[in-house]
This record gives sequence, C-alpha cells and structure tokens, in this order.
Amino acid sequence: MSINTIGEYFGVFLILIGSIMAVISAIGILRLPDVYTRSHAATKSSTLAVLLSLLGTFIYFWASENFISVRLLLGITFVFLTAPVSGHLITRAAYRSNVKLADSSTEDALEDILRNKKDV
Amino acid sequence: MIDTILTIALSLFILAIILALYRIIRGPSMPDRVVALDMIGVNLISGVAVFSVVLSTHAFLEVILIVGILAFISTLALARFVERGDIVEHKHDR
Amino acid sequence: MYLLILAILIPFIATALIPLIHKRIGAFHIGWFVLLVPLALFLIFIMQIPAISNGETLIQAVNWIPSIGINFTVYLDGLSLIMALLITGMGSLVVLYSIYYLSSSDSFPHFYAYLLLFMGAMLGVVLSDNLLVLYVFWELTSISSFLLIAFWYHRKNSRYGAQKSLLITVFGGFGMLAGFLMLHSMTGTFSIRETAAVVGQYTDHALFYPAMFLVLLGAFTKSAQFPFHIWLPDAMEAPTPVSAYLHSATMVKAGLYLVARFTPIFGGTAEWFWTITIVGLITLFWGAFCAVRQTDLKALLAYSTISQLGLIMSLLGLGSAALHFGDGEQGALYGLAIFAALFHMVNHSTFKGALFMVVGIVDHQVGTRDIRRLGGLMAFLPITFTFAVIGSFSMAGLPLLNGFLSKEMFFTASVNAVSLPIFGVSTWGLLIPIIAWTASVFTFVYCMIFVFRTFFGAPQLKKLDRKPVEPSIGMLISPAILCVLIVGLFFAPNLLGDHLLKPALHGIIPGISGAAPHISAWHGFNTELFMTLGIIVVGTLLFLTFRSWYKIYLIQPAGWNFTVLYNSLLQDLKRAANWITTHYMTGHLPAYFAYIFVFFIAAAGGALISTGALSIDLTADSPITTYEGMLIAVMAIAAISIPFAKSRLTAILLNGVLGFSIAIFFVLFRAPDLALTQLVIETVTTVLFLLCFNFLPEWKTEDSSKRIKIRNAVIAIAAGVIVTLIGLTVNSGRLFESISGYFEDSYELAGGDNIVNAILGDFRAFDTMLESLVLFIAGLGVYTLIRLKHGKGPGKDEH
Amino acid sequence: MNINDVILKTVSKGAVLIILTFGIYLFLSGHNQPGGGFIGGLVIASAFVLMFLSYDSETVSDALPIDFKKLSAFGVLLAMLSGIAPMFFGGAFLAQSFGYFNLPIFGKTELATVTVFEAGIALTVVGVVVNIILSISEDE
Amino acid sequence: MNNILVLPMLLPIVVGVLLIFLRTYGRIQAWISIAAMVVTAGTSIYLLHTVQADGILRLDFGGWEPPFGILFVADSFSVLLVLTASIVTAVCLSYALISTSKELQTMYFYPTVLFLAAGVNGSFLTGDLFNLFVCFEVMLLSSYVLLTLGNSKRQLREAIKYVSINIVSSWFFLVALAYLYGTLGTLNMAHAAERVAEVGQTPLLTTISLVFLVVFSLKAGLLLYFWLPGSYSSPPIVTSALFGALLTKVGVYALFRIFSLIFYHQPEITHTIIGIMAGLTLIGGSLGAIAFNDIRSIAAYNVVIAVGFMLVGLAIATPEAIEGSIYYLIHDMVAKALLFLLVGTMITLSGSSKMAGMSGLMKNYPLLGWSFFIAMLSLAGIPPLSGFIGKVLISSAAIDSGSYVLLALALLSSIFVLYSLLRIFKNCFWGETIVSKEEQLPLRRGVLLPCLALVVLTIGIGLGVEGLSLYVTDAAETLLNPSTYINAVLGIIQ
Amino acid sequence: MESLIIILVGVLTTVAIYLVLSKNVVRVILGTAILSHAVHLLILAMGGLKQGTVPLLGEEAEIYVDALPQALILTAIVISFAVTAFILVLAYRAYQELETDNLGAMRGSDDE
Repeated sequence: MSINTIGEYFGVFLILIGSIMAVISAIGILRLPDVYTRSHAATKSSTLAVLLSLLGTFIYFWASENFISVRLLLGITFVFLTAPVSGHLITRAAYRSNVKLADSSTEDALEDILRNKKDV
Repeated sequence: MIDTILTIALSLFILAIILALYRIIRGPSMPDRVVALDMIGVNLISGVAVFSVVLSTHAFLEVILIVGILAFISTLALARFVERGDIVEHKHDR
Repeated sequence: MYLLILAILIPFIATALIPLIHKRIGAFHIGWFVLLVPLALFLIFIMQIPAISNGETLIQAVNWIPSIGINFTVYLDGLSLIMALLITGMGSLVVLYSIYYLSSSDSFPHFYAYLLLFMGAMLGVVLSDNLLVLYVFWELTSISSFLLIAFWYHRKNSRYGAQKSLLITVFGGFGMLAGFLMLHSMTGTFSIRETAAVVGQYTDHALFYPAMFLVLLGAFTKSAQFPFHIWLPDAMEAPTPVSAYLHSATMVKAGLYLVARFTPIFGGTAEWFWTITIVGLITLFWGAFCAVRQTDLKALLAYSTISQLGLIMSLLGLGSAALHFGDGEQGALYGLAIFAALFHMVNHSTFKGALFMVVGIVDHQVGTRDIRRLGGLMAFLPITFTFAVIGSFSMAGLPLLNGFLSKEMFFTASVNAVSLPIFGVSTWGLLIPIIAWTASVFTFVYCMIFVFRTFFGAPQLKKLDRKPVEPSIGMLISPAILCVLIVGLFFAPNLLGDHLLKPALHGIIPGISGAAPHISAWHGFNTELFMTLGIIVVGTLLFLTFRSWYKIYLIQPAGWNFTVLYNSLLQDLKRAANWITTHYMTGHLPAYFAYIFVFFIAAAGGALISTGALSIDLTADSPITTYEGMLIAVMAIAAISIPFAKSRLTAILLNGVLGFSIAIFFVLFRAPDLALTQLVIETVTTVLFLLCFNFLPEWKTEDSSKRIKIRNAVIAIAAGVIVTLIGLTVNSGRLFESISGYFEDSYELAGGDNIVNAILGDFRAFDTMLESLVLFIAGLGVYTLIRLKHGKGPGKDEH
Repeated sequence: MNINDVILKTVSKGAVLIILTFGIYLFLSGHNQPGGGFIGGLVIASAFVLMFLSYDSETVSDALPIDFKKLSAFGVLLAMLSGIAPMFFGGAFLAQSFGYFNLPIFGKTELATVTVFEAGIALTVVGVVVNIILSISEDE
Repeated sequence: MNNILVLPMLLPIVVGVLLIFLRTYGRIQAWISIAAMVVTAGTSIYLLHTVQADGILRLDFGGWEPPFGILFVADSFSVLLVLTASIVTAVCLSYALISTSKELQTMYFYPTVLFLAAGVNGSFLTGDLFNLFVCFEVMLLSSYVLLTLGNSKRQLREAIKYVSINIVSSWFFLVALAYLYGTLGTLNMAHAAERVAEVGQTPLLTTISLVFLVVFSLKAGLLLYFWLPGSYSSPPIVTSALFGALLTKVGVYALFRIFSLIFYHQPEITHTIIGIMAGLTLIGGSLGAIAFNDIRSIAAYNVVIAVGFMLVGLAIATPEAIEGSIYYLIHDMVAKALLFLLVGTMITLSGSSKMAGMSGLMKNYPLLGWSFFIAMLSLAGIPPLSGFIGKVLISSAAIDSGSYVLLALALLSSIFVLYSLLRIFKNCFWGETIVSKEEQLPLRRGVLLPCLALVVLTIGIGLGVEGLSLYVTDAAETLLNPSTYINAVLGIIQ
Repeated sequence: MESLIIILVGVLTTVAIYLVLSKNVVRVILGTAILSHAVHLLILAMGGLKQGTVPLLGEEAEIYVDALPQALILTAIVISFAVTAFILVLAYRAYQELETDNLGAMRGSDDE
C-alpha cells in the first residue's frame, strides 16, 4: 500500500466520518426542542461535518493526483469564517422575532437587558 | 471499496438533507426553517465535494465555494427578513 | 383611346379638385363647376349612341394587378350605355337642382365631393368588365351613399339611416364578392364577358348555384328588394337631390343592372327565374302596399321606389326564361320582359326623379313633407303641381305618359308568363299577373294620394312654417326637363327602344334575334288594357274609401316588421355579444390560465392519444444510483410541500431548497457551469423575493371554493401528466443524434476547453448577447417601475 | 432599537474580498474551466448583494459611485461591439478569434477576443443585478 | 458575407443602448430613434431587392455553419415583414415625438421601443428555433416595460396578467423546444425541417407540433387571446399602436414559418386544428368587437379578428391563401397602427375612452375623422384599400379548397369589423358637437402627420398591389416549397 | 434515470401549474419560478443523460455529456431570472397602487 493509497483511504475515511456527523446533526435538528438548541446542531456539528468532508476531499485529491486545490482551501476558510456568523444571525433573529424558548429552558439571560433598552 | 464508501457517504449527506427538509416543512417557527436551510446548504457543500471525488474531477470545486458563499448570503438575507422584514436597510432608519 | 376609363376617372379627379377650387372661387357657387362634369360625360356617352346602336361594343383595358388577373377593363355595350346615360344625365339635372336646393349653411364642397365620388363609382360599376373592379366600385357607391345619407350627420336619423344602408349594402356586397370569387373559382377568369362565354360548361358545378344566390344577395340588397328593402326609407334622410339621384334613379338600379348583366351567365335556370321573379313580385306588392299608408311624402316615394324596383326585378326574372329557349319565337316572346324591364328602368328614373324634385320643392318652399299638414298647394305652386301630376300619373301607368307603355308591357309579360311551359310555372303561374295587378292597384292609390292630398283640398296654412310660393326658376328646370321626357317618351318610345334598348337586350340575351320588340301605345283591346282599366276603377274606389279600409294596416302588429327586426337584431346581437364576451373574458387571470392549460391538455393530450404517438420504452435509460434517487425525492417533497405552505417565507425556503437541489442535480449530471449559475441565480432570486416581500402582504390561504381547488388540481395534474408522457415518449423514441458532437472540437474551433462556454461565447454567442440584452431590459423595467410613480413624477435622477 | 452588527460587518469585509477575487477568477477561467462572463458577473454581483445585506443601501451607494444602469448599458455595448468589430475585418458578425502569444512573464498565453465579449456580459450582469437591488431597496 | 442582414436587429439595439446615455434629451432621443428605424427600413428594402436577385440570404453568426451556429435567414416573407415593421415603428415613433410626455421620454421610452423593434425584426429573421425564443424574449421584455411605462393602475393590473400569461407561454416554448431537441437533436429550423422530412412526420412529431401551436397561438392571440384586449387597451397610445401592429404578427409569422417549413406533413391534423381555431377566433373577436362601448376595447378586439383572418390563410395553405395572408399581414400592421393611433388621439382629445363621452368630433377635427373613416374601410376590407386584396385572395382560396365555413366566417367577420368601427365613427365623429370651437383642444399638426402617413400607406398598398406582388408571390412560393429554404440554409456556403 | 427525471418534471409542473392557477399574485410568481425549474430539468433530460464526463476538454475523456442543452439551459436560466425579477417588482408595485394581491380583485373589465 503506497502512501498515496493510504492518503486516499484517509480522505475517504474523513468523508465518511463527516457524513455520519451530518446525519447526527440532522437528527439533532429534528429532535432538539427549540430553535436555539437546534441551531447548535446546525452550526456546530454541521460545520464540523462539512469541514471534515472538505478536508477529506482535499486530502484525497492531494494523495491521488498530487493536486492541491486552492479553491478547496478557500472554501474551507470561507465556511469556517461564515458558519458562526450565520448561526449568530439566525438565533438573534429568532430571539428578536419573539420565538419562544423551549419549555425546558431555565433562564432567558437577555430578557432584562433588552427589555430595559426597549423602555429607553 | 472507496466507491462504496463514497456512495454511502453521499447517501448519508442527502439523508441529512431530507431530515432537514422535514424541519423546513414542519417549522414551527421561521428561524427553525432558516436554520434547517442553512444546514442543507452546508450538507450540499459536502455532497458536491464527495461527488467530485466520485467522478475524480476538479470541475466542481468552484461549486463548493459558491455554495458556501451563497448559503451564507441566503441565510443572512433570511435572518434579516425574519428579524426586520426589510433586508436592506436605510441609513435614516437607524 | 382610353375615353371610357377617363370617363370613370374624371369624377374622381374632380372630387380631388373640389377643395382646391372651393378655396379660390369665394362666393361663386361651386355647383356650377361640378355641373360641367356630368354634362361633359353625358355628351361623351351620347356620342357613343350611334356606334352602340349598330351593335358595336367598346373595350378598353389598363392593367391594375395583372398577377392575379384583376385588370381595369371597361366595356361599353347597350346596357352599360343606358346606365351611363342615366347616371350622367340624371347627374346633371340633380346637380343643377341642388344648386338651388341646398341652403347656404350646408357644406357644398362635401356635398359635391360625395356626389362626384358616387358618380365616378357608379360609372365604374356599369362600365367595368372585371368582376373585382366592379366590386370595388360597387362598394364605393355604398360608401358615397353612406356619406350622402349622413350629410346632415348631426341628425340622429341621418346617422341611423346611413349606418343601416351601409351595413345592409356592404353585407350584400360581401356576399356578392364571395359569389364572384366562386365564379372565378369555376371559370378561372374575372372577366364578365369571358365568364358568360364559358359558363355553360359549369352549370353542373357544385358552386354554380351558391355563386348565383350570393350574387343575387348583392343585387337584392343594393336594389332594396324584400326583405332588404328596409334601408331605403331611412336613406331618405339624405338631402332630396340625393334621394332623387342615388335612391331612385341610379344607385338602387345597380342591383338591377347586376341582375341584367348576369342574366347571360345564370339565366335560363329555374332557380334564377323563380328567385328573381318571386322576390321581385313580393317587393312590388309590399312596397306598393306600404307606400299607401305613409304620411311623409319622401317615405311614400321611397316605398314606391321599392315597389317599382321590385317590378323591374320581376320583369328581369320573367325575361330570363327566354334564355332557356334561345333563338326563336318563344325566346322573343319572353325576352320582351327584359325589354320592358329596361324600358321601365329608364321611365322610372324620369318620373321618380321628377317626383322627388317636386317633393324637394314642396319641402323647400313649405317647410314640411308631412301629408297631414299639406293640402291645397295647387293654388300656390301651380307649376310644381303640374310636374307632380305628370310624374305620378306616369307612375300610376296612365296613358299619354311613358309609364303607361312600360306598365302595359309589364302586364303583357306577366300574362305571357302564365303560359310558360317550363320551370313548373303552370301550377302557380296564374298568381304572377294577379299579384302584378293587385300591386298596381295600390300603386295607383298612392299616386293619387301623392297628388290629391298634397295639392288639393283645403290649404292648412296655419300648420305651415311659411307661406308657400313657387321656387326660383333654377329649381324648376330639372323637373321640367324630366316631365318633357316623360311625355316625349310616350310619343316617341322607339327612339329610345331602337337605339338603346335593343342593343342592350342583345347584350343580355345574346341568342335573341329576329322579332325585335317594338313599342306601340295602342295594342287593341287586350287583356293588358282591361287590366289597366280595372286598376283605374278599383284604384279610384279604394282612394275614395281609403279611410274605411285603412284598418287593414293595423293587422300587422307594430313590432312585426323588418325594421324592428333589424334594430332588435343589432341590439340583441350587441347584448348577446356583451353577455358572451364578459362571461369568458372575465379579466380573471386564473380563469385565463385554466383555459390555456385546458387547451394544451386537449390539443397535445388529444394528439398524443389519438395519433397513437404514445410509446414508452425505459430500456435505454441510464442506471440510477441511490443518492440520485434520494435527491429526486428531496426535490419532489420540497415541490409538493410548496402549495401547502402556510406562509410565503416557507414557500420561498422550499423553493430555495428546490433550486439548490437542482443545482446539485446539475452537478450530478456533469454540468458545473449550470450548477454555478443556478446557485447564484437561485440565491439572488431569493433575495429579490425577500426584498419584495417587504412591500407585499403575507399570503392568505386560498379562499377559493373546494370545487375550484379540485378543478385546478385536476387541470394541473392532467397537464403534468401530459408533459411527462410526451417527455417519456420522446425519451423512448429519439430519431436523430444531436448535432452537439460538433462542439466537442471546441478547442480547435474556438480555442476553449470548456465546451459549454465555447457554445455560449462563440458558437451561439448571439443568444448570449441577446440574453444579456434581455437582462438589461429587465433592469430598465424594474427601474422605471419603481421610479415612475403615478402622479409623482420621476424620482431623483442619478445618484 | 440599535442592533449591533459589528460581527457581521467584519466578516463581510473579508467575505466580499474573497467573493470578488473568486468572481474575477471565474470570469477569467471561463474559457477552459467552469465560469465565464455570466457566472463571473453573477458572483461579483452577489458580492455586492452581500454588501447591501451587511451595510445599508446608502453606504454602499456612496462607496460605489457608479451609475449601474450605465454600467450595464456599457456592458451590452461592449459585447455588441466585440461582435461588430470583425465585420470591419471582413468577418461575419460575432466572429471571434483567438491566438497564442508568448508574453514575457506569462509564457505562452491564449488571447481571445471572446474575452472582450465575456467582459461585456459580465458588466451587464453586475450592472443589472445591482441596479435591480438598488432600485428596490431605495423604494420608499 | 451578408453582414448587412443583422442590421435590422443590431441597429435598433445599438442605438437603443446608446440612447441610455442620452437619457435627459427627450427630443434628440426621438429623432435618433426615428432615424435608426428609417435606416432599418432602408436596409430592408435593399435586402428585399437582394433576395429577389440572389435568392435567400443567410448570415452565419461567427462564421459557424448551420446547423451548428446561429444564423439569420432572409427570404421575401421575413424581409417584407421586417420592412413593414420598421416603417410602422418609425411612424409610431414620430407620433411619440409629440404625444409622449417628457416623463416617459426620460424613462427610457425610446430605447425600449427600439429594443421591441429589434426583437420583432430578430424574430422575423432568425433561422434558429432557440434563437427565436430569445428574440421573443427580447420583444416580450420590452413589451412588459412599455406596457407598464406610466404605471397607471389599469396598466399595472393588466400588466400582471399579460406578463404572467407570457411567462407561461414562454415556458411552453421551452418545453416544445426540449421535446424537439430530444427527438430531432437539432435547433436549426432548416435542419429540423430536413430531418422531419427525412423520417416523415411521426405521430410524436405531430404532438410536438401541437405544443408549438399552443405557444405561438398564445403569442399570436389565436384562440388563446385572453390577454390581448386588456393589455392592448391600457398603455399609452404609441405603445398600444406598436403592440397592435407588431406583437401578434410575430406569433403569426412563427405559426406560418413552423407549420409551412417543419410541420407541414400532416395538414389534416395540424392545419385542421388551425382552421378551427381561426374560425373560433373570428367569432370571438367579432363578438368582442361589438360588445363594448369603450373604443380601446373595440380596437383591441379588432386585432383578434385580424389574427383569425390571417390564420384562415394558413389553414387553407394554398399558394393563393398564403399570398393573401401575407398581404393581409402587411396591411394589418399598417392599418392597426393607424387605428390605434387614431383611437388614442380621440381619447386624448375628448378625455374619455367611452363612446358616450365623445360626439361630433368631425366638426372640429375633420382630418382626423377622415383618417378614421379610411382606416375603418381599410380594415373592413373595402376596396381599393390595403385590406381588400388579402381578403379577396384568402376568400378565393377558401372557395377553391372548399372551406366554406371559414369563408363565411371570414366575410362575416368583415361585417363585424365594419359595424364595430362604424359605431365609433357614427357616435364619436358624427352627431352634435359637444365641445364648442373655443373649448376644443388644439390638435397639433405633428400628431396627425404620422396618421396621414399611414393613411397614404394603406391607400398606396391597396392601389399598388402589383408593385408588391412580385415579392409576395416569391414569399408564398418559398413558404410552400420548404426545400428552397432548406437548401439555402444547409447548402453550400455562399 | 431519464424517465425518473421526466416524472419529476411532471411533478414539478403539476405543482407549478396548481400554483399558477391560484388567485394570489405571489403564488402565481412562485409557480412560474417552479415552471422554469421544471423545464430546465426537462431540457437536460431531453439532451440525454449519457454517462459521459464533464464537458471540459481538459478532462481527457472519450465521451462528454451533451453540452448544447447545458448552454441552452444557461441562457434560459438567465432569462427566467430577468423575467422573475421584473414580475416580482411589478407585483409589489401593483400592490402599492391597487392595494390588493388578489387576482380576483384585479379583474377590471373591457368596458370601463
């Protein structure tokens, strides 16, 4: 088994892990009780899934064709950069559009601050 | 061997998409749906990446980046819409 | 020598010159200039008499549209010459009369322009040999008549009458056109002479009778035959000179001319004989019958004209039998009817023209035409009275006047017809003279009414607007000339008969020869004379007892006449049209879409099934992988959920999912460029949707009824199924390889590795260029839509 | 109600830069790789969209003092002219040509007139998309 | 190289785009665009002569041979239509010079009209089916913009319907193209025709042809004319005139082209359906024309009738019928533009589009009245105006082919045309003059000149048919002998 | 596979037509958007889904998928984008002026 083949397998392995991760986060998005918790599933584990698979692809191409794709690296950077922001934006939007927290939530930390602001 | 794994991986990604699609249809709230859409976008990125491995072509690497960019833009737009209704704001509104 | 063509063109040229002349001459009456035209033409045609009476004919031709056989061929024979003389002669008299008749408030240029237009058109009708050229002029006469009837267009009745006459005559004209075209289809020529020469071969042609009836439709409408006569009384809204000219002397004769002209073509058949005779007789009777009850002098004359036209028409019908016999005794016997028809046509023009002018004088001098307000005018208008007596007694068929001669000939013809051995005449033939006689009795009655109610009795000066006096001499010249003709023709009928009527007769019945008809005033004591005597006796009785039998007019219920029918036809048609149109043109977009899709389903689906195109073969399909199937499922689910989405945002999200999935689909099918474009476009579209949603309300759930929803669903499913089925069939039955193999050499051809891009930028760059233009126009459109606010003006221009 | 958009704005700056670079790359690589005038133009336009979303419309308009209608008109014109030009050299309308040149730095390089055409298309697309979004977002 | 062939489409586009930069100069824009259309018309006259001399011309864009590239093909039929369309556009533009408000002029009115003309001319000339779709879209997008330009409530309301229906019809177009490509593997019209002729028109191809029929019927307003009356009667005058003159004609042209070049092998199915549709269109249009008191609606339904009339010619498809239809097409472009311009002028003068709102216009505006009178007669096919010859030829062909029902409908529809317009003439021009001489709005000479130009044109076409007949005969011959066209396109490069 | 796509096209068409037939303007617009999706897929399927390689010559394969439909779809996508943008703006301008997004209230009549 050459180093290339190992590399290929490693890449594919990463991809597989990524895909499993994706399904898990999808289950999370189904099962978790409210939007705030679901956004965890969507942004955190999903991002991990995509990073894994992109990395896997990158490694695969590197290994099999000795091809270093700048675009892939750029893609990874981009996702890495923007995923948290979009997560942040959605949850903020959810909060501001008065989506209710799940019943099991114990505390709404922002409630007082925002309410005070509103009064001002 | 590799092909089988890749097919499985691809199927799993699409399964994830289907699950997210359920969330989009069901809601219940708008942000839920946006979250799910964001997730679909992210999974699509992975899907395209895997598929270019399957075909061993470089032709789709642009697509990966584009999906990343656009998923971000749509999520941003949707979030803005949910939040304010008006997605491009005016200075004097602020 | 293009004398004849010039003769047709001169009136048109003069029409064009009128506005120019009118501006130059100032106070001078333009009518005098106009008068030169018919006078000159009349002289031209008079000069043709010697040649024509020798049996010669004149033909002149100018090419118009030779490529389809429409040429400006004019043809002068006896029949045309009679008509041409009538047109120009009556034209001169009427122009002269009108110079004094019109009031200074009327627009002379318009009047004379229309009149000249008519004159030229009418000459064109009677002179042209080409069917389509004839039709051209035929319609022009309708139009000029329309304009003349509505000369005083500020009057409601004028407008009504004008519209009615135009609609009816143009309707007939279109029918006639179809008839002409059918003739052309049979014979291959538009020339009337050539058609007549070859038509014998086509009598069994399926189009022969349709063509005949359609041509007759044109003739009947133009000549105001029953039941199309209704436009003529309303046409009397025109100035009286016009009524005298168009609606009694010339234009209405165009139908008769047409029938005469086509007798060589269609004559000799039972259908032609019976149709024309019956319609003519009914018109004759009905016109005379209705004329009696009229209280307006012009209306009386209008019905009388209808009746007289019917008379001539029936004569033409009876005479057509001669064609069946051809040369010989019997031919000559029945051919006499045609001779009589031509003779009466001339006579009618003279006496009816005179009568109209009389009415015009009365109207002009007294201010009313209502019989109930008139009476005793004899003392005030003695000269006019004389004309009236001459004219109406001639019309009544009294001796010493030309009407007597032609009336006698009419009776002869009707009596002869009884013994006609063909066309099944024997059964009903006796009715012909009976109807003729009865109608003539009524004719007598209304002639008496015309004379006695107007000029005798106690004058009712209080009811009149002004004191009646004789008009200026100029107004009397024209009727005087006509009255001289009326009397003159009685004493020297054969001057006319030999020089004009005979050549015309030969033109109509080519086979006739030998026994040339000779007009004589005295035949001895025969049936005809007794019929005339009977008319005088019975007619006088009826006139005197008019009040006691007047009630028979009340038998006809008020709403039961053709004018009412015409009015209600138009109204009901409009109402029905409105009802129908507003019921399907609802302005409701979903309904329109439903029609469109139903049509698609019917057309494409119907064809798919009825032509047996449907065949589905799945074997050539490429294999399917799990993830492809799953992706298709994603798309299907996303799509199906859209209609059920409760909020528009959900729908847009689902649409976004759909769009993204399609992009991935493009990836799966190896179309990276497509995937890229689709992705960006989808996102930008979503952003646009969101931007616009800011200005739009949240969508409500459809408030359509369940029935409509089901209907929509059925339409949608059917359309979807058909799209699918055709697609599957196409997929199973590819006939040819695509041309796209060529593009695989794109590197050599266009210097590009990316085939799609090479197609877009090079092979099919034009599409791409236009596509960017489309995008550009859309951008402009969005900008103008937003910036151009109604009532606010454009927004600030540039940033 | 003041919303703090610092995170978004910061990230956007970077993202816009990446997108613009990528868009130009796509535009240039179109002849041999996926991309081309349309896609390049669209991606560049989407960078502007992102700017609109992250900032307010006035800021973006001030930062980009271009009349996008005229930009797009210029684009159409450019595409058209690249088609008209060959007509003056005896070629057919829209005839494109390409050649290989040895340039000092780049080595053997393909230069094709189609690039001018594509540039026209790209300008049109950018102009139109931005124009549409600008028009809508400036509507009161 | 026949590069000049692209000018009828390219020139309006280039000029239109350049006008964007002259936005604020309304009058200059107008004059430039008129000049552009005049040059276009001149070009098409030159092309018309060249076609007579050298046969069908073609221009392969980029030098790519058919069927691989896109090409423009000029035969007599298409060039005649291009010529007429260009002239009519030029006349309408000169009307716009005076009638259009400053506001619209600076809102890209002229560029959009030029784009519309370009789309129309392109549709007439293109020899590629997909390019036809694109040209249609150029035309349609321009028409959307023109239709909404002004933004009145009525315009917006009708525009929504018009745009939606046209989107759907464009969709049908793409569907049909997809099927055709799937079956024949080509997009070039001549190539497709050749391939269809090679295998014969299979049932599947007939079915596909019916999808095309749906598309072009929608565009032409053949039976599926629901969108037409509303959208033609709501925009400003010049736009209505352009729509009435040009838009449906493109659909009619496409029907003629497709069903005479490609799908002519099964006339008993396709042409029968066209005949039925034409008949129904005549009925529907006739009823619509007399149903309303709004003069714009009457004019719009007259467009419908004319479409039915022309398609009767296609349904019969004898040389005579096709010639008649071509004459009628040319006539109708001129006469409909005239009609809409006149109707628009009447509305401007009286401030109402209802018949009840006008009366006695003849007294104050005689020239307008006479123009209307002539337009009325011309549209009713009264000789010797331009509508006559087409009517005669179509009717004659109907007789020869035994289509008596169509004959009857065609002739009766003429009566309805006459009656509907006569009502306008009778009620609006005649009658008591409501407005006194002092109060009347002045009618500017510049408004009437374009109308008079069209009047002269309609009379000229009527009298000078012989001058046209050479071209029309050639056009009909080419249409009926697809091989001429196919050889010209697929034969050796000139 | 082709058949499956064509069936999918049918499903999309059905959904789209159902939307187009509704009374709400936004639904109609959405319907037209889906219609264009459907027809793009149809064109792709009609080109035949040969299992070739991406139509990039650098890929050095024997067969390429049919590139022509791809080019056509690209054109069609852009055009449908242009139209969608226009009708969207039209819809909201109509709403501003007419104050309804219900087509039932936008009937108007020929006789006004």
